[in-house]
Amino acid sequence: MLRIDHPRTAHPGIAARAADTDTTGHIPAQNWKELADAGYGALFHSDEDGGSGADSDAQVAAMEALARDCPSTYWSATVSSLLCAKLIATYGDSTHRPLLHALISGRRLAAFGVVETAAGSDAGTYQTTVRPASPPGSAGPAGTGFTITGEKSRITNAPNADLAVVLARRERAAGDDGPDWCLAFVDLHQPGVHRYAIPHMGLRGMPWGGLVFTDALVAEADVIPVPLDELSEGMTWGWLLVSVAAIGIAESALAASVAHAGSRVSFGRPLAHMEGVQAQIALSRAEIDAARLLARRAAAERTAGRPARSLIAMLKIYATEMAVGVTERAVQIHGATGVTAGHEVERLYRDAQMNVIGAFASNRLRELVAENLGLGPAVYAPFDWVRSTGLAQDPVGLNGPSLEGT
Amino acid sequence: MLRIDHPRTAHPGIAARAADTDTTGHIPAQNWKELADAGYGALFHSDEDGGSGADSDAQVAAMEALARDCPSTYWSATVSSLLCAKLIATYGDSTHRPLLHALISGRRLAAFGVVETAAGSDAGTYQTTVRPASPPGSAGPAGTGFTITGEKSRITNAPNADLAVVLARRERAAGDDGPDWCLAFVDLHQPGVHRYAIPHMGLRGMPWGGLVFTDALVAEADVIPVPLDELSEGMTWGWLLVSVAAIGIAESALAASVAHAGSRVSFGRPLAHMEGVQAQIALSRAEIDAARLLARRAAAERTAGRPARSLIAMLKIYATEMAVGVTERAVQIHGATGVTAGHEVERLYRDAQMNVIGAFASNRLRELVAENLGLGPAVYAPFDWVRSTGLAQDPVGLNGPSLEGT
Amino acid sequence: MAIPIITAPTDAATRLAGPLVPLDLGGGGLSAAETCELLEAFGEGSRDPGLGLAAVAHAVLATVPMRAFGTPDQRRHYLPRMASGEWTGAVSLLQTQGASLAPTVNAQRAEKNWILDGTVDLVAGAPAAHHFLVIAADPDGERTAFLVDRDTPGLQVEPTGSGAMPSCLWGRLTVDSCRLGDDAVLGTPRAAAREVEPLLAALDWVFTCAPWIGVMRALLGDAVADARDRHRFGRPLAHSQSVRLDLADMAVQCELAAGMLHRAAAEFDVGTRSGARPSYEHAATTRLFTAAAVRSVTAAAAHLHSADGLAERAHRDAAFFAATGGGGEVLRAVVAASVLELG
Amino acid sequence: MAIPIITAPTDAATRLAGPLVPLDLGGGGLSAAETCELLEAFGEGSRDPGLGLAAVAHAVLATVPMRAFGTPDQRRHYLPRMASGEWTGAVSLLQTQGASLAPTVNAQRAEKNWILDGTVDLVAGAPAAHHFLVIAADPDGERTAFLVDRDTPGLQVEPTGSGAMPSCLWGRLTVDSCRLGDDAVLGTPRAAAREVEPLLAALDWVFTCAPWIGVMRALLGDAVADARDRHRFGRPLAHSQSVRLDLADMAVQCELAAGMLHRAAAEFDVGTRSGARPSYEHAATTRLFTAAAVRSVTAAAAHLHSADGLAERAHRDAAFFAATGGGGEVLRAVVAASVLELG
Repeated sequence: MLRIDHPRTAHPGIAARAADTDTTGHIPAQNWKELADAGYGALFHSDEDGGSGADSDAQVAAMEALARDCPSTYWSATVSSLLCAKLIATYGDSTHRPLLHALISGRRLAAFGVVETAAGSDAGTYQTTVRPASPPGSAGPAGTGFTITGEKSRITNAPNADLAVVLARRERAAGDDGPDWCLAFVDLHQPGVHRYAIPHMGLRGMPWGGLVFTDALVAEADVIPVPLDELSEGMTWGWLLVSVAAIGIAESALAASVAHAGSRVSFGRPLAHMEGVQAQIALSRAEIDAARLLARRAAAERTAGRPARSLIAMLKIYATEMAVGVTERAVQIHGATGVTAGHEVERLYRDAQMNVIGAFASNRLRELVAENLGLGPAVYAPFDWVRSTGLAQDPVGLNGPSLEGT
Repeated sequence: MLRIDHPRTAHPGIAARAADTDTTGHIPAQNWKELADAGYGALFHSDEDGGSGADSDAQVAAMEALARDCPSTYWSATVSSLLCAKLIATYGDSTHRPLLHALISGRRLAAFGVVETAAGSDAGTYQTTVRPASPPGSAGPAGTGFTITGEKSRITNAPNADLAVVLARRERAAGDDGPDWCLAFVDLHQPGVHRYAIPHMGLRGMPWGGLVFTDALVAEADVIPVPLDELSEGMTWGWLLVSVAAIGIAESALAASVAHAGSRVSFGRPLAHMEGVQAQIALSRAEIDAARLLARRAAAERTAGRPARSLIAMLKIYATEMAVGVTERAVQIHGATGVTAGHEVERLYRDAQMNVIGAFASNRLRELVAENLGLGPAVYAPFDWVRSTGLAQDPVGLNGPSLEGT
Repeated sequence: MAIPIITAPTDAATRLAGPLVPLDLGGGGLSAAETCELLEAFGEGSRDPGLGLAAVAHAVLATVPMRAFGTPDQRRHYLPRMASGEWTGAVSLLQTQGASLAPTVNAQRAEKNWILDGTVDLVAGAPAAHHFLVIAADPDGERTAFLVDRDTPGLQVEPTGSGAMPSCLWGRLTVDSCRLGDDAVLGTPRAAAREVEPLLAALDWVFTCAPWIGVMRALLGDAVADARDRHRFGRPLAHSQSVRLDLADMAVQCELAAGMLHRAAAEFDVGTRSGARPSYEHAATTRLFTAAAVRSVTAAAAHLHSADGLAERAHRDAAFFAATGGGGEVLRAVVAASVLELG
Repeated sequence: MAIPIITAPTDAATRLAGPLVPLDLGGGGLSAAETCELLEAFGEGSRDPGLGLAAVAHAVLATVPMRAFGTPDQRRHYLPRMASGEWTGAVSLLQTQGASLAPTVNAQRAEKNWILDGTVDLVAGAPAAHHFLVIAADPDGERTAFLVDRDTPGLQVEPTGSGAMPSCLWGRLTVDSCRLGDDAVLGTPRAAAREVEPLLAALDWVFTCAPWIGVMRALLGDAVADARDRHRFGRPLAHSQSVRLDLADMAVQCELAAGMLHRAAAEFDVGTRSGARPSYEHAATTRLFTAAAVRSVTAAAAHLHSADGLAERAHRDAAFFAATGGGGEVLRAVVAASVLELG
């Protein structure tokens, strides 16, 4: 019999510590050591970038396996060694090799600073700006570097990362007609950096919070002008990361449900013999498979360097909402056990919702898919078209206006 | 314009402390004082029972208003002053008048001890037993009272209640052909009682945990033989309680969504102008209304003493699952804000799931509704009917068995 | 329109033809709530969503605007014959949603007359109708409601087929330089947007749900009977937990939708007593919720093979029901407009 | 069965008639994966779920069991003519789900013959078929697969109407003391439960999804075109966010279902190379998922009025699709049996 099996646990130690990681809100050092020993980060990168060059199926399998073991650890590690490292590999140059290797090997941890406090994923509202450390023509020595000022919020790894890859505006000198935006690789161990943690419902072990830059220094080589459009292709690594997190969480929730259904006896029979439970399990099985198959296909396209933005957007929409449904079913199958703090399913239920919120929200991605279907870009108009139609007004009753107020 | 408005906040102080109540896992004393001052518990009881005899619409409105203000406080207070007090009013006698008044006025707090650790709502597995303090014929003075032994778990108010209404088996003397079951009103401030708390995902302010009775004493008048069947009608007060909690939670989540959508600007326009957000809000509005209308109808039937078991079961199924959907939409509308610990919507999302689990689970209730539709009682058979049909076997591939294993 | 209206005016036919016509005009004098119950029972008994819609189109959509906004002459002229079933009134389901769709009939003022030109499709009951309620737009976009008799010169009625609800006979109306006097105007000229249109929308949203409540109950009854009779895996379907859970959910949806309907219908009665207005939000949420309930109940029932094919027909008609009344897009926008205080 | 099979054997017809018949027997020699692509394209191009099902019934359900379990004589006799479109094979959709429904045809051993009695309904392609794949049960319940030619004495074929999928011609088969030799047995006698039945079930679950993938793509294409052309509230539908979100979800469902289908189909090919068996769990989850996807895509499309009525037909046929292949109850039980290691 042929079975392309879904990944089982790959890091038993990390899995065993997952509940504690959630409770304490802290990823144990031993987790990092085990990931480094396993060469987790290297899988995502080619030999020439210092990786081990796994194929895309193996990458997705490794990601899912870690997500199953501990979603918080997965998020933290993968944001750094996949998303941030890919951005550095793509936009950096040879001077960034040591940095890249440090992230891939897990010696250093990176955060990806995009979102600001004003309005989620709407770049138009972002204020963080990179400017020359000494403005050209000022008293100081020109051209020795840049400073960055602004606040990034709701950033994975912000509280403890060594480095941030930051999306920022560029203050351009006259005659500089390069892009309005840049990526800045910012050392977070310096005086101009303040950080804070934000407590969060799920993925509690994952460090999350804000970075406040006040004239923090950035070396000239670490400021890379990038058009915003182009960067959005790089962000699809993030969507893929989130999608696989959702799939791993859903698979863990299903595994727990199967185990519980097989052992829990109610009214004289194991839950597994109840069709209501079977229906929930069968549906979860089908939905997770559908998401995983799309994830493999999307990852293969993305890894091969083909445009996969719409496909990965579809994946992110489906996989994250699917996982919420699957964990919800798992809680129901577990009954009160499933809402007891410290139980795996209780944790997975909280974790699942984080993936829907993380990176671009579902409806933003649906808009992107719609545009790709040929519907043109989203066209906004103020919502003022209902009342003029004669709808949205209370009608008269049966006897008409004559009796009103009587 | 006619609007039968849904209840707004009734207890601003309790609402203002709701986030703290969740964080600390403790209901402030001030909440109890304000509820007592408002005469909350009295609403559910007739004048002759010491209540204020509100009509059923007013009862539901008061319940929902408190559930909107603080779901944890609502659960704790309503389990005691509605569910437990109704059981005492129904099954107790004049000697229990002081007890009833104490619960109604909020001077004492009660827990309803039903579920045991072995298997949720399957009474067949329950072990807790009431027996004569001194078996007839033994050395001690006969007939002076009873003892209770056993463990009840996942009980609201267990950690801090003054009194428990406990479902227990009766150890019957020869010749006693009364029911196998009884309700015992057990004073929890005595040496034979041990209690523990169980941390839980949502409704964190609600005390929840277990009661361990080891030959705890119960007065003779406080042990009331009751047939199990009959008791199930009493439990519908609990289902109603849970359903209204769900409706209040959903209404609060919708109110928060409407406020957020009106104020949050993304891509240059308030969220409220986005059709995707409008669709979620319209759907939530319709679903909450549907649940509330059914709740009012069911409560009117129940309060009038008419059989309403199937109707309340339908309500519990729908309202609790509806609230999970509504809070999920609220989290999505809020984005990252909605998963930040301490935010109202983050709390409501966790709270909503507790109602699905609380009291009878949804599928158990669906079985009850199905039976009421005329499908007969649930008939269990081991799940062994698939394989013999020729299904559930891996088929051969295109070339049939001839090439297998080559 | 068919059976309930066109048959000889028996008591039953009269009851269904004119429940909302006042007693002194020969009608049933029922309240809105009672009319809903009647329509629910008709849907359950007839097992035909199309006939139910036909009854609503005549007895509610064509009748109530005339009762509410008609002049005494209009009321005396039309309502008694509508109540007896002698005359049938018809309305287009494309004209019950205000101007959310662009108006397709133009009205021009010519001295003391109005000249109507245009076409209206999806007119429920058109082939057998005696008169039509038609909304037409001025050159400057203001809309007026007209009562157009079938024998008006320039009016053409053409029966149209329909994939869904075939027993509600459908037609297309063409008006070609159709000349009408002021006595054909229903309500205030150029004020349909605040008089007849909100009423028509709310009536459509609320009352078309009523026969469906009955149809859903019939589907549930069939499904219960079916589950007791049929076997799968050698066991009666009634022993199958998934069947039981599905039937329970069907029952829940029926109860919830009925509750929504009864609130919205009762507000039309409260209005008649207190002068307070029915809530358009409640009307729209009722339709939004009921359309979803109908979809889920018919989908659950669709794999059953009821004797007369009700499950198949209902599944087909449910899609039609969900798409009319403005469909989800209009209903969601209307509810959101109310809740968000925008729009 | 109609168009693709019954027309003169053009290239296209031949390709659709015998894609899975090996090249040396005159067929297309396609892999299972390639056949799925062909059927997807046929569904999208024909815009007709019924025709797609007709093609699957003949080219997959009637063909593959013969290819897999047929004797060399049976293969040489039937397959070349089936591949050319000269002969059509037919199968009842009530016999592709093992014995989850009680068998309706009995087989008695009489010396060297088998005597078949009984009736089978819902035979896809029956009116035009040359032969039938029929499963019959021994008195002791063991089941055997038979190839029954249309001209066999005692066999009667009666066309039956169908509300759904009308272009897949349907019929009822009655066998009355129908005498068959051992050469009519497909596979091992009394072993259908472990040979032909699991294969038929998996083929049904997987391959009937393929034309639907094409139909869903056609619906999506129509919906996109429609959103660009039509207006509501004076704005193009393509500007409506709810329309955009719905279309995005339709696209997502198409991609997901296609991914499920391609995995399950490919396993039939892996099997041909390595001897490994396709997974019944994957086959059942594919059908379970695709039926839900089809339901949601057709429901979303149902309020559109495509030129040829595809949206209406697809919505009607979707319910049929969801109810066959065992329907949700059988599929869920099968998947649960695998995942829970019970059943």
